[in-house]
Amino acid sequence: MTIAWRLLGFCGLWLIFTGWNPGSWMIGVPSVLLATWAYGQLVGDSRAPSAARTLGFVLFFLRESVRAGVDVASRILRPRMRISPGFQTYRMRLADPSARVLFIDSISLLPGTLSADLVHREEIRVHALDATLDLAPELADLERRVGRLFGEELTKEKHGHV
Amino acid sequence: MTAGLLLLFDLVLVTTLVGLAIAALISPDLRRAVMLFIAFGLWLALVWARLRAPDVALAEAAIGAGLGGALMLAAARRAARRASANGGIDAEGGEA
Amino acid sequence: MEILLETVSLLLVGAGAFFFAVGTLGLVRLPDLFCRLHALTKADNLGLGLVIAGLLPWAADPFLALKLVLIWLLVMLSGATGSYLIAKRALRGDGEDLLE
Amino acid sequence: MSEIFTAAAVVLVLTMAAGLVRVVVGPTPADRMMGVQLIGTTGIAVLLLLGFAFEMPALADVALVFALLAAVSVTALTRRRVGQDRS
Repeated sequence: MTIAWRLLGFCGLWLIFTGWNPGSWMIGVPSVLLATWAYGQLVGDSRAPSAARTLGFVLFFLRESVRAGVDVASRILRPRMRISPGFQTYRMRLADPSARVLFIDSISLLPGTLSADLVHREEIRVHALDATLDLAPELADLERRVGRLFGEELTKEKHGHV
Repeated sequence: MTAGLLLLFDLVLVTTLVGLAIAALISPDLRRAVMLFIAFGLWLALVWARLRAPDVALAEAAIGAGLGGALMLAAARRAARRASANGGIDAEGGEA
Repeated sequence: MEILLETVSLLLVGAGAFFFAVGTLGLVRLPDLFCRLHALTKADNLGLGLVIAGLLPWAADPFLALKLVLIWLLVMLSGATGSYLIAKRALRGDGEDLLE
Repeated sequence: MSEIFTAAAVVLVLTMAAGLVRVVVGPTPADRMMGVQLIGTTGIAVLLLLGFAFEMPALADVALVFALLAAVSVTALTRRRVGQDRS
């Protein structure tokens, strides 16, 4: 079942690249098969998120990236820049590999935070433009949303600030 | 209106392109020269796009800046390593 | 209707150009490598997203529109992953030719 | 509409030229690479704007290559140091 979805996805991708051109499938079919095989080799089995949840996450993500851009712009544009950079550590609880990658990448697009390093498979070192604030609640919220996207329910209490 | 804008666009593009080429040529540090070369390749691709030649721009971006840049980066790294092994005096890239 | 679309498009592209300019300013102005990464990832992704959003209504066919969205997704993915890689190597100091 | 797109492209090329300062002064190769990435991202926007101003959709393909290229050059730069040289 997952194989069929991946095949369909790569076919769609090829369609986007080349437009509606039947001749292009001479190269397209082998490429799609190769890409599906390579994807299966690289990425283990991971639950596919549902469409409704993906839409919800995309909306949240767009809102957050606008907030992040405005935040960084307002900090840079002050004559005396309002920054006190530093590092904080956050303990990640997600288990699904795709969810972990998505979480680490999304941190970098969230306001004021940048994922810098992953230690011992669960501790993320986060660089913040304003390290005087406690980042843990916001990161825990993002983590819960990413977890829900991949069908992994995280409890609300004891978000892991180290 | 558009013609004037395009003239301005061309002026900025050409001035910076020549500046980048000179900076890449006279740079004493090899890796800096490679970085400038990658930037030069991207810039040249923009010039080809401006001249309405998307196929040439495609080739320039993929081969000139991408593949060429990555290979030259590896070559500069190897040169620096050899220079530091030789005492770091002779080769120009050897800042050791 | 046409006028409305043009105005929205103009505003979006203008805002995108503004965020690109801010990203460049941040890259030149901010004091250290990690802060510059912040400016690079966030301001540029938002700028590109706004420019693409402004261009979308003028796309001739749906495939082109989808291609634009795909470009934005790719830039976000490579931007976030690239900044993670640079920050990690810089933090651990074991990048082969990052810092010297 | 194409005047607006061209004007935006001019503004973006000017910011790209300003970003070149970071490529030239460094101080570390990582900073230079960030300057190159900035040029890549802004260049994508310029290419798309030009493509719409000139009505040449093929320029979107060039923009796609730019996007892939940024990933390649960053990965080439962030190789981990292997044991043999200077500890």
